[in-house]
Amino acid sequence: WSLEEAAAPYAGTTVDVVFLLRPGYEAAEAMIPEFTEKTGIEINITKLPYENALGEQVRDFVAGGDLDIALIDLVWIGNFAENEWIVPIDKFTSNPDLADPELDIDDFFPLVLNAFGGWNGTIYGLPFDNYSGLLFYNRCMLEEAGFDGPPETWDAVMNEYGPALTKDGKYAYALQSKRNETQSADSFARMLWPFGGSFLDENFRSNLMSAESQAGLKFRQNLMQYMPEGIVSYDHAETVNALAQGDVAFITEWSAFYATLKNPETSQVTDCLGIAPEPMGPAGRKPALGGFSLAVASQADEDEQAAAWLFIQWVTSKANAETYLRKGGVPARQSVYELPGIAEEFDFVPALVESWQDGVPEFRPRFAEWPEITEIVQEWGTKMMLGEVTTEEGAQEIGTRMEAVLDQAGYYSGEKPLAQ
Amino acid sequence: MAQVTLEGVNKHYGADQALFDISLDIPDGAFAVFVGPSGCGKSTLLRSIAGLEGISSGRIAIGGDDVTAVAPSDRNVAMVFQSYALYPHMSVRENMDFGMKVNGFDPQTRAARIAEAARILQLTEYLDRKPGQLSGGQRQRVAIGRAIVKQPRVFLFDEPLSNLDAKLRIQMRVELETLHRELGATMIYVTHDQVEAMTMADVIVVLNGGRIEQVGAPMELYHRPATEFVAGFIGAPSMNFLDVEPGGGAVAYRGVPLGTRALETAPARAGIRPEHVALAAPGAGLIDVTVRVKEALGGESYLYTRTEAGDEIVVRADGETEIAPGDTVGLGFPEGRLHFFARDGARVGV
Amino acid sequence: MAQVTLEGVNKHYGADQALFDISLDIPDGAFAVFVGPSGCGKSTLLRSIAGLEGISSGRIAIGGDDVTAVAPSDRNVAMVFQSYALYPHMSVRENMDFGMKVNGFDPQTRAARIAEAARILQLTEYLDRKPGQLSGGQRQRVAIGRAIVKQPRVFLFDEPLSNLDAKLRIQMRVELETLHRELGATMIYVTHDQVEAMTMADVIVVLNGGRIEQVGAPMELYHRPATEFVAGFIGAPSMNFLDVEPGGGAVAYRGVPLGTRALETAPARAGIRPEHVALAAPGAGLIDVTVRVKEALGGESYLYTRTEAGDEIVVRADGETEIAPGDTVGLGFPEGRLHFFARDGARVGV
Amino acid sequence: MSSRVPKRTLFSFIGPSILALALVGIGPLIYAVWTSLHFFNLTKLRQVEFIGLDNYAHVLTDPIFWDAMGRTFLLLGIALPLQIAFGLGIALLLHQPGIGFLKTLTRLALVLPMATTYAVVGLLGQVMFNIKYGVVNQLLGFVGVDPINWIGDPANAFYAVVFWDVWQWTPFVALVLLAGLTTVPPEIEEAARLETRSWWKVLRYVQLPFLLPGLVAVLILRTADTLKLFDMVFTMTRGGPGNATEFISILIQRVGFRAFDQGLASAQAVILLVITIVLSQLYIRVFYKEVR
Amino acid sequence: MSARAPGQGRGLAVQAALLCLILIFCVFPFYWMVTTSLKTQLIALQEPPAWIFSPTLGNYTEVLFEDGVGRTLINSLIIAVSTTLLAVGLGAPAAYALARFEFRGKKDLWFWFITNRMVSPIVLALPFFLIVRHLGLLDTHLVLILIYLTFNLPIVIWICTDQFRAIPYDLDEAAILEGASHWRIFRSICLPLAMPGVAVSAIFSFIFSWNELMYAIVLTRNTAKTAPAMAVSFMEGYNLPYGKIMATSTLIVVPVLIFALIASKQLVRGLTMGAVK
Ligand SMILES: Nc1ncnc2c1ncn2[C@@H]1O[C@H](COP(=O)(O)OP(=O)(O)OP(=O)(O)O)[C@@H](O)[C@H]1O
Ligand SMILES: Nc1ncnc2c1ncn2[C@@H]1O[C@H](COP(=O)(O)OP(=O)(O)OP(=O)(O)O)[C@@H](O)[C@H]1O
Ligand SMILES: [Mg+2]
Ligand SMILES: [Mg+2]
Repeated sequence: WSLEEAAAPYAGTTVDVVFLLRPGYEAAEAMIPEFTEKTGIEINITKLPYENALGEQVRDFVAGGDLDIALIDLVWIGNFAENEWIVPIDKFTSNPDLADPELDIDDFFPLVLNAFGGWNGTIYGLPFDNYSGLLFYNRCMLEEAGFDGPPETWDAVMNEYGPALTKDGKYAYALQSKRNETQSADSFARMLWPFGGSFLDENFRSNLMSAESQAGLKFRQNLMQYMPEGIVSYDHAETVNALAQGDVAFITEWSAFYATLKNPETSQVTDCLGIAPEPMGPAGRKPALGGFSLAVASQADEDEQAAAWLFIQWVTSKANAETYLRKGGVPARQSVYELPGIAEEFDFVPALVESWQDGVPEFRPRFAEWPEITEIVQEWGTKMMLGEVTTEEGAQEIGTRMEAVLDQAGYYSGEKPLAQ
Repeated sequence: MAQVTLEGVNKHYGADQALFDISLDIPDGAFAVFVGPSGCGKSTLLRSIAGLEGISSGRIAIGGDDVTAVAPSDRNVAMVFQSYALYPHMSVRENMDFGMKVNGFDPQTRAARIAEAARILQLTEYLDRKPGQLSGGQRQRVAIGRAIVKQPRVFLFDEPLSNLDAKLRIQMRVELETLHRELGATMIYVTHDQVEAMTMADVIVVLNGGRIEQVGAPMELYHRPATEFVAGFIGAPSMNFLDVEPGGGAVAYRGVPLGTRALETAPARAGIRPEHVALAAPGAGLIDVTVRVKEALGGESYLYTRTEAGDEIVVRADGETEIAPGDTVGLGFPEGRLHFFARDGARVGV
Repeated sequence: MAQVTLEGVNKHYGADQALFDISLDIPDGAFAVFVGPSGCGKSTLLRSIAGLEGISSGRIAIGGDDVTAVAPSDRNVAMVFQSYALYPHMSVRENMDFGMKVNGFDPQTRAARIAEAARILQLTEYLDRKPGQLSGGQRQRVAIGRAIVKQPRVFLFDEPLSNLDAKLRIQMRVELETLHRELGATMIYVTHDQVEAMTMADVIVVLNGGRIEQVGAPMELYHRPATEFVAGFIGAPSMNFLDVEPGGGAVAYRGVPLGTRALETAPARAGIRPEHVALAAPGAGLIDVTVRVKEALGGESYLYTRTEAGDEIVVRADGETEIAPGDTVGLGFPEGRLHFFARDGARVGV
Repeated sequence: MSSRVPKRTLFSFIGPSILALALVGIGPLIYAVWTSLHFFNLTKLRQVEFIGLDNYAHVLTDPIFWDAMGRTFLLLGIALPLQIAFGLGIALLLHQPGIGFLKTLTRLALVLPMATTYAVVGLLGQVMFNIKYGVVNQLLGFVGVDPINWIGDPANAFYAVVFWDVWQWTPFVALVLLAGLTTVPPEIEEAARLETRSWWKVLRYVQLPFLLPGLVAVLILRTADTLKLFDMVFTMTRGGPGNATEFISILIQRVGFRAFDQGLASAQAVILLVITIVLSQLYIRVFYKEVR
Repeated sequence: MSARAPGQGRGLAVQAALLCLILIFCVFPFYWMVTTSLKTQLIALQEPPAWIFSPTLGNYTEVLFEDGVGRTLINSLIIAVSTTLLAVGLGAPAAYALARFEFRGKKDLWFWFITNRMVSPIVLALPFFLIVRHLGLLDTHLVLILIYLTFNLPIVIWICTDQFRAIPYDLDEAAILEGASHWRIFRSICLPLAMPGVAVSAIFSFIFSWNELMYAIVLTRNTAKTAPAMAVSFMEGYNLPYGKIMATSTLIVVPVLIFALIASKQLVRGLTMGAVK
């Protein structure tokens, strides 16, 4: 089997795909000429901001458009899969003409493959652009305050690091909480899980009123005293910048911001930058989990599907993982991180690898209803933080509205399996 | 052939009626002047002939063709608007050129006609100005120029010279008369100027309150006004009127017999023009009057006098007359100069 | 006290100059009339006094106060615009009311003044119409009404009666004179009408090409015009001019001596008004002329005659004269009636 | 003031516009009305069904919708008067004779706010109103005002939106009114200037009647546009914090494109359209009847 | 006016002051945008904000040469210019008809035109998308041009109708008598006189189509992608390269300014100068 041979029937086919404007995609883009040269398959990229990527793809699939590959954020997978807009990979892995013998599906971090590419036990997509929440910290500030390392637990953040580092207009910590996906994914969920809370219980009823969930939310509320004013208007940019400017001592952010924080053009703290896994809560580490997979779109015709698969398989392959990493992407291949020197060269690797060992795929539920639910969480989550409602009132509201959405979707009537 | 004929034209503005049953025949090549008090319907009539104003009933024909329903642009008339209606964004030249251009005249003709009109109207040095940079009289001349370059069958002028000074006015008058002769076009002219009306008109149409009072040649109107209104309207200063009653075999003013002729119908009022009243020494005339005001115009003077009964009589005197306000003078009314009118205003007698 | 004083006023429009060094003193309560050919700067001068037009240099004072930099509204002047400038969205009543309303007059006064003005101007029945529904003359009267209800110190009238018929015009003239007397306000009046100028003015200002030609009482201008321009401009039809040269002990026209007086400076032109030319039988006058055109105005006629040398002389004749075009008549020039002008236009002799 | 003309002439003038708008405008609108009568969720297209006026009933009884509506009208009620007041002032200032160069410059500058992409204005808002690195707080600091949490505090965020709306759209009002002022014949203004110095009276009695058409235009267009206001808020606050800036269009977008419930969103939009039309008619009745 | 109008001495100073204030108010955010575009991310987000810094053109080179903003600018230009021409070309005659002709249903027609402006694009976007996709016109200039007509035509029609109405009807009458057709009058007399209104509506039309985002995002992808869509596409949610966004925005504003510069000459003229008494 060789790529060239496998691709020979599809030379000249054009594969349409949506890319985001992020480092991982630039890395892939840089690799594409090589693929095209080998296969004669053209990759036609539409670059979209994250904000528009979902709407654009949904519209395209609804209208039976041109897209041959779906780019799937982990929270979209349920939606895409249930609408059968994407094709399970076994259609291709079972086809010897297309399946690369070296595919080695088990080399992907299982958590990542499962969360990004899998839905309800079926694998649809291969992890492509992968993130984990990490703790980025300003080593110099910490040392100055007498700490010899980053906080290991959220409890330490609250009781030791917080009070010690919040002074002179500087703050210990900043938690991006703007009212958009940031609020639900980065702020709300981040404090829910480590304290043992969750969005839903096993019956798909709201679990936000549980003692654990409430503990997490109250903790967040409490911790705001060590965060800059107006934290509810902080998006990633503001938070990363706060660390980059030396205004806060540490932040919990996506691994992807490593580049920003390491770049002297965008950061003043390159020399002091430290990276660690997110702090642990009573329930363990449970870091934020995010990322994208690529899956073959079912609306594509057979040739396009085959070509699309070949591309997905190639770009996420074990063989290309190092190139991808070096060009700025974050592959989800375990093998690449075991290569000698990689851990030293890329500071974030150890923390990342550790984060991907232990996490919850349903960090944010991944079913089709998430888009509706995240809107509810965003609204009431910020209201909570602003003190407009108590954590109980807010949780109650979110719970009621969330259940209404789920009810309408047919989970309670048994029409739908309780998958998230 | 551009005879203009109106038959029973009525015009309403909502509830108001501006024209009442106007029937009129202006022969081809004639110079007709519309006169009448402000608001009597002169502009409305002119605009109706141009087709700019739809008429409520009646019929209008130009050159024998019924144009009542014909579009204004197809009537081949040119009009000078009372409001000028110049195109503010076009220079004087372009203003004049526009009509010819849209009618596809060739450039030479256009240039020649504009040059000629500008010369006549003394606008040559203003050809490149915009209307906003012109004085009132200059604008008015541009409006005239726009009409004459078109050389239409019928010209409609709405007070075209009202903003010009006396000297220019006379020049323009002569130019328009020349134009009239040369082009042989029918011209209909609205004016408030007595001199213009009298000197230019072949026929004067006197309008009053939307109705025609009299149609006739200037001298006819002057000498034999058909109604008291016309008598008072034609001639400046206007005719003096005195209430009269039968007496002394003829008619008498407050007991003083005026003339000797008896009239079929007993007249209610006698009229005599200021220029026809004879001045005499006190007691030497028919009646004595006191001079209240004297208006000296240079070449002549007007005496505003009052009779004992309190009636006002205006008398034209010589420019050098020695008579002064406060003097008493005698007045004579030469019999041939008297006009008589019945109570309803109609002329009485010959 | 509303004496109007101008000192060295110049006004430029870009490269063009509309007013040249105008200095003028109009006494309090005077009735000044500006006359001059179209485009000579009358409106510009009026607008400068009103403050609507900034002047390029010079000084304007009203009632002794320098108002050169004072806003128009603070000059307490009222103006009747040549273009009327009525507020199109306001009824006639509101148009007149506006000035009083914004200046805080009480409602009774306002209503009373409007009623009075409407009566004078014969607008009572049009009070509730909008300007768009009025005839040209009616609009002009509204513009006058707007000025008079304000009872300002100084009135500025820009050809206020040009769109009115002769009869109404005379009535209006009298009304304005009455108003002038009653209010004692200073009035400045632009007109093209000789009669208006002669009869209404205390002082006439003759403008020509942006410059003052002469300032004086009407009769002074008529009898002793300072320049040939004034002589030709005042009086209608205008003065006849003949080229003359020294001869026969005095001055001579083509060898025919005119008068007997010798003049200090040798004049280049002689002038005589149509009304002063004496008609005589052929051969009985100074020169013989041929009548080309006769304009009969009723009360008088004008004869357009031509000398043998081809000069035109206009002669006023009786309204009933028998002389007809083509006739030859003799003309006499009474010596006291002759005006003489030097080559540069200045008056020569007494 | 107007005339009857042959149908052919009339149609040659007006037909192309009618055709263009009918072709481009009506189809999608009908489609939207159709969806509003259905359960129509983009991600659940298999469940599309006709549900009559259910969506409408849902919208009309939904407090969130009315909250957003109320907020939108509050914005309108604050921003529009400010825009009209400032816009009118600017238009009058530019209409006055005076320093020509400065006026030309200002006229050009007026275009800047409008010309700035609306979404970028929101981002600019984030930069300038940021509590930390925002220049607004810095400037306020110069005059001794403590840093204000503009975007993070619900009350302030609303006013930040008001500020930008006023900044961006006052020039629009100013230009429309300036065009209106050019329709006032100069000599009429002069006549009024002879009577009074007060610019207010000239404005009120002489210029206003000429401005009314423009003002009504501004009222209607600004109302419609405020009800549609989306880009700027979306990029600046995204409706937050809390729902302090969740205006009606943000809500509709959320329902239609985030939650993908096009049926509900269409119903909301149709109701919005009806409200806009009713309001516009009201404006016309109240202010425009004389002119028209 | 060559000489100052009287009573303006002090007024002039006040006017100058006010104009400067307006100028600053309008320009300051723009100024901040431009300077931000010349800053690196680090300086852009520095506290306190930097007024003096060493500017870099890096953002510009990046957006122009790497991200292809130039191409999107050209797309925007094609779309905005075409829309404006079309809107004015269709709208001005319609406005003239509404102002000058008498016909049944005039008011309703006028209102219907205006109503088009009121429809929220958020909801029309999807129907449009489906229809356009069906016609295979997705990602073409034509589609945006046509759709932008729906909200620009009403503006043009509105503003121009009022302008035409303000032109004295006498002028039309004079031209009718000269034998000019209605189209000729429209073109030679009324259109030039209505220029202030036409210019304003053209500026608006240009700006509205130039800055439109919702339809641009939904209906274009690559070929016809517009500059604003490009500008916001930098805000990918996880990172906000302010410098690049502001650089693109600055590039977006420049053509509008040029257009406005051309059009704004027309903004000032009095309509009826010397036309009628
Ligand atoms: N805005 C302007 N720009 C340039 N020239 C102008 C302007 N306004 C007037 N003029 C010129 O200034 C001169 C004087 O104009 P003005 O209106 O004062 O004349 P006028 O004496 O009132 O004439 P008329 O009797 O015809 O009304 C004219 O030659 C005119 O062309
Ligand atoms: N649009 C209109 N609506 C109502 N009445 C009108 C309208 N236009 C004119 N009128 C009235 O019709 C009558 C005749 O007007 P017209 O303009 O014909 O008068 P005119 O004889 O030209 O007067 P002037 O000599 O003052 O110009 C006037 O009484 C006028 O008020
Ligand atoms: Mg008239
Ligand atoms: Mg004048």
